[in-house]
Amino acid sequence: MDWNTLATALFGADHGITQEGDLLRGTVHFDREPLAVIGTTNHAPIGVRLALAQARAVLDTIAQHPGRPMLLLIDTQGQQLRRRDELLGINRAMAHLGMAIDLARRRGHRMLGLVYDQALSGGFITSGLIADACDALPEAEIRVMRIPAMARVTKLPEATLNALSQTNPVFAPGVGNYVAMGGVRALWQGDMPAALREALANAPVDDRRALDGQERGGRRLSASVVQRVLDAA
Amino acid sequence: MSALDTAKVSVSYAECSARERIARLVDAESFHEWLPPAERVTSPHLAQLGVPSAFDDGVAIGRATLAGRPVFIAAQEGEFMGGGVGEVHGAKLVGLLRRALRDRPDAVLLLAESGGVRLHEANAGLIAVSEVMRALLDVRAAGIPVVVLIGGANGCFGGMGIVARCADRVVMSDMGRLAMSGPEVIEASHGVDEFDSRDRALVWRTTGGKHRWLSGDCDVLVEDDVTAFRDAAIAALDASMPVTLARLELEHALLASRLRLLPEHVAGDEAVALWARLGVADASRVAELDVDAVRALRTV
Amino acid sequence: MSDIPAGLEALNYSFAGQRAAGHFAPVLVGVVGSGNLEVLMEPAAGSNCDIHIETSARGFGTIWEAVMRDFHQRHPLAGVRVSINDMGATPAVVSLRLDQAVSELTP
Amino acid sequence: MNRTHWNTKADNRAARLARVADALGARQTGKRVATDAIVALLEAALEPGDRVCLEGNNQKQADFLAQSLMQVNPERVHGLHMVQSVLALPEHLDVFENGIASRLDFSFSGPQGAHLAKLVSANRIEIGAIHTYLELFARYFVDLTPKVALVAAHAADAQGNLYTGPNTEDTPAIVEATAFSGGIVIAQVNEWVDGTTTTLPRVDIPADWVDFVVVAPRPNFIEPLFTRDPAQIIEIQVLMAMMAIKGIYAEYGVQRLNHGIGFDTAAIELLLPTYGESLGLKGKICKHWALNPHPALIPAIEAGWVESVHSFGSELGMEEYIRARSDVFFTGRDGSLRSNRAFCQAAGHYACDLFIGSTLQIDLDGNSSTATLGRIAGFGGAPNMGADARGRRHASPAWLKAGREARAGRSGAAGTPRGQKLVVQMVETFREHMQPAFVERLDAWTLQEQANMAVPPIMIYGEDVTHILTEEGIANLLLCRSDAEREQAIRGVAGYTAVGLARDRRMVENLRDRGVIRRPQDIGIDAREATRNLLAARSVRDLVRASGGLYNPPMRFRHW
Repeated sequence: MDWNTLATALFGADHGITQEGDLLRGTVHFDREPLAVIGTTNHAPIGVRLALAQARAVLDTIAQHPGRPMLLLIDTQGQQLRRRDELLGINRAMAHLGMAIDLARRRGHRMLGLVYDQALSGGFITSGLIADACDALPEAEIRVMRIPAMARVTKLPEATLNALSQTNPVFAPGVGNYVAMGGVRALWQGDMPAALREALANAPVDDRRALDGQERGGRRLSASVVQRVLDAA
Repeated sequence: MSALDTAKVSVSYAECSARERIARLVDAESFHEWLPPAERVTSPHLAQLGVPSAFDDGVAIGRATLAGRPVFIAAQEGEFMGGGVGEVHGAKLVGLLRRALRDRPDAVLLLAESGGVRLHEANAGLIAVSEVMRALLDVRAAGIPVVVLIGGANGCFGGMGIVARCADRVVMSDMGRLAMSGPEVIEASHGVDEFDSRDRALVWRTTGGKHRWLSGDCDVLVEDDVTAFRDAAIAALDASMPVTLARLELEHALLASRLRLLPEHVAGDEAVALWARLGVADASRVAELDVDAVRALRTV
Repeated sequence: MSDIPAGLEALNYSFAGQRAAGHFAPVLVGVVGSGNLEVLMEPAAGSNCDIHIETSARGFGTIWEAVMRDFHQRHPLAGVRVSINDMGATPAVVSLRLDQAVSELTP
Repeated sequence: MNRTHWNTKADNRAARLARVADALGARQTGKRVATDAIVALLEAALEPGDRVCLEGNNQKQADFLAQSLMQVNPERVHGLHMVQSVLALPEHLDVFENGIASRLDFSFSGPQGAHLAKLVSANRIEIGAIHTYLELFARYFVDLTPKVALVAAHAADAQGNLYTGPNTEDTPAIVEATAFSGGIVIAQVNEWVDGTTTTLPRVDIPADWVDFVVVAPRPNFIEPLFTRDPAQIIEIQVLMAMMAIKGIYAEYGVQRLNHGIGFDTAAIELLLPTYGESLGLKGKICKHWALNPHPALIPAIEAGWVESVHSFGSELGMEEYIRARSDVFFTGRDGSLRSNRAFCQAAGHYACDLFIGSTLQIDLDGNSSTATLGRIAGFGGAPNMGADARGRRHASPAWLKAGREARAGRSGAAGTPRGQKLVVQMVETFREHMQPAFVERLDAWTLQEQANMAVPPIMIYGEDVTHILTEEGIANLLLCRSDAEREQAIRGVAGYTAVGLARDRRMVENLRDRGVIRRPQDIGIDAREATRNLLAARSVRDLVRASGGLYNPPMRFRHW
């Protein structure tokens, strides 16, 4: 979904979110409470610059508006694949964004991620995936790698991978797979404001994705392995 | 052959397996492993793809003592699936970190060697890495230092490259690499002119320990030597640095100024240009200098 | 790699042992990397040496059997369970890892 | 024959030079030809059907001249007979695709082997013969003399003197054969020195052997072929290296030797200052080498093991190290290495007591070959290194001992006392992906049928092989007295390959009792001691350190 369509559906036509390049930023009012919106569009590759821009917005909100909830709108083709970004420490910039979001949570900000278009691996691991919860629109696309590329890397036939992906959500692209594995908490369908309202009210503050994955049957081992480590003699 | 053994004072960290690294890093015989190989907590996903599993899913975790003090430790095995994080591998790391939050050791040591998410179980791996980040930041917030040590031949890439930068302290050897996307991935995506992955010197200038030291991306630069890593780990036992707004503002200023420091287009080598602009003396000679000499050049 | 069909091959061998290994802490040697393998040795009830192999290189059962037979001839252990995860190691590397594992057995 | 005119070659040469002068005009100054005039030069100097040596070495490539030859008009220049040692570049075969060349005599085709096989099966190329290096150089002076030589050097001066730099390689042999038989020598160089402000460091090829010099737009291509990263040496290779040192070098007292390229032999080089030292072998073995400047030899050189190294070619990154170790290497007055493939091949053949190298396949007769289906590769220098020198007359302890073992109990011609060169094939029983090194039938036989060759492309004949060394043991073929014994000796070290599994166990144990087959434990080696810790350098960086910073490895090997 186009970000503006989504924003209008959630916050009305005068939502006040602006786009600067690939960056989305603004303060909206939802149920008469202020809500900071930070995100990207145009399937933006997240490089050092864009990671820092998002971190700036998060840090500003922490400093100027203690406790204000933040909604992270996600549309990214993944991390910027450039040598220059690696040289400049793209991993550090990503970590910085993630730590800013994590700090906001610790200081009482409600942090929600929403994949409204597409999300690839490194592009959202330190935004949506590090928020209190990451939700998605049903038509969103989430993946680490497409199956043809995965076939090249794993040296396995595409047909084999396609067949396996029918029964195992663990490597095939698809928002449904992420829901089953607990990576995505819920899909927003129908009434968008109601979905946001539900998320603001119910998203957990602690990380229960492994438990969700176990309950939903998409990631059966993670929670039990964590527990085994906790219980090990 | 005893003459040989005594002559050989240094043991290469890069050459050691994950388990050898643990054994040599912590106090002798002090490592107690959780979910050891005999428990066969293995990946349920690899066999269907024709890949053999490893009895520890590529990571050994447990408790030990370091200079007599209790620590938790994890070591990724870079030779197994490139150290890639899968469902079980990731859950073992998360479990270790959660347990650290509960049991409060003096530090958590993460001997990272990983290409990031294990593509054979990519979705689970991606979520798992983000769970590791959150669990790590919980431990860090509790005042327990998390120390990441990087010196394996496979480097520390992808999600683990981000995890490393979430830690209280990063120790690297000059053989170590710390970055996000591997050079092969960038070359495949943007061509050999963007990143010639076979130019290993270029790869190291872009991602290697010396660069990370000069740019401040690692906190300690050591020789490729297990004892040097052990010493650095001991020195980090009290290095807790909880994340605060002030600290993140400093971090932001550093990263933003670095971004401004390097123009989009520079003549000559970009790494050398960046070092020079950081004020590193003799920037063009960094590649040939040894660790001691490079250690003295840091300006940040 | 493309000539190797997908899927693992599992192989099992059992030999009647002569030298009781007794109780020992499980031993792991080697790493599951290209051309390498890991060998896990554990104490087991009974007087056999039971060997379980999972390998990505299919179709080499005859060679594995000969390698294991020779190993058991060198070390006729009883009451031992040997588990192997293999990623195309040569017989020489397999034999070396097995011998390394035996040399680490400490009661 | 009533011959009255005896100087047709000189007349022909004069005619060619006149044609060139005509075609180039002002673009020629003395011997110097403008870079953009190179195609015109070639079209004027060459005649259809000429025998041409386009210098393609193991390392150094006359790449600019190769590219330029591709651009000549095939209507003027065609049907050339190429005589060159190595086909390394795509252009070396492209000239056959467009008809500029039609016939080929060569030694080694390396990376172009598959392309060559395709051209042969499509009848686009006629192969005269596949030679060893020395054999091809010899034929340059008999019946394959080049009419035109296209060679590469580092720099030239105004007179046309050439400085080749460390990679002299084939150039002297090629130029001598061409220049002294009425031929024409054209050189590409990287630099031009003016003789006053800049001069040649030394003269490798004198000016009056050279006709034309052209400055290439890019330095000639050189590949590092002999660098083996010690990080990739595995324990099994360490074990085999221990067996070579203790079970062969020490036994025979091998002082003068040649090593093939590979991780197995690199492991031997790296074990000399550690394992070799612990056996007290320093000064007793491995003093004189016919060898490219292997970086892996640095620790042994630094530990004082090595008295001399003469080289076929050079190796990138070793320049400063060689310069600083002129007692060991053959260097010019300028301090840089002087290599010479022809002389080093002769040295390896006649003056070395041992060759050790690897192969892809060995059969039950001990014949070995690197030939694989679908490729016509040739063997370069290996057959000269890996062959007994039947013309050798000087004695050495190693040579005599091998000869005694081979001849003991024999009579007549076979028992006539003489020595024998040690020729060792060192292979792991399985290569990567479980390819067996031992086979009932070499692929060479099938390749012979496919490519219609007179004889199968065997690299080293079983008759010349004295030892086969695998991780399972050493088979001393000198001690075998029948084909059956020889077969079982080979099966007895062939491990778990089908060939090895089909051994006659009783006969193999008998051979072991006689010392024909020796296991590691038979020579006092505990396989568990074979760890990488024995390597004097375990990484390229260790080599740099061992060299005191003088070794400057190519970028692709710098992991720091």
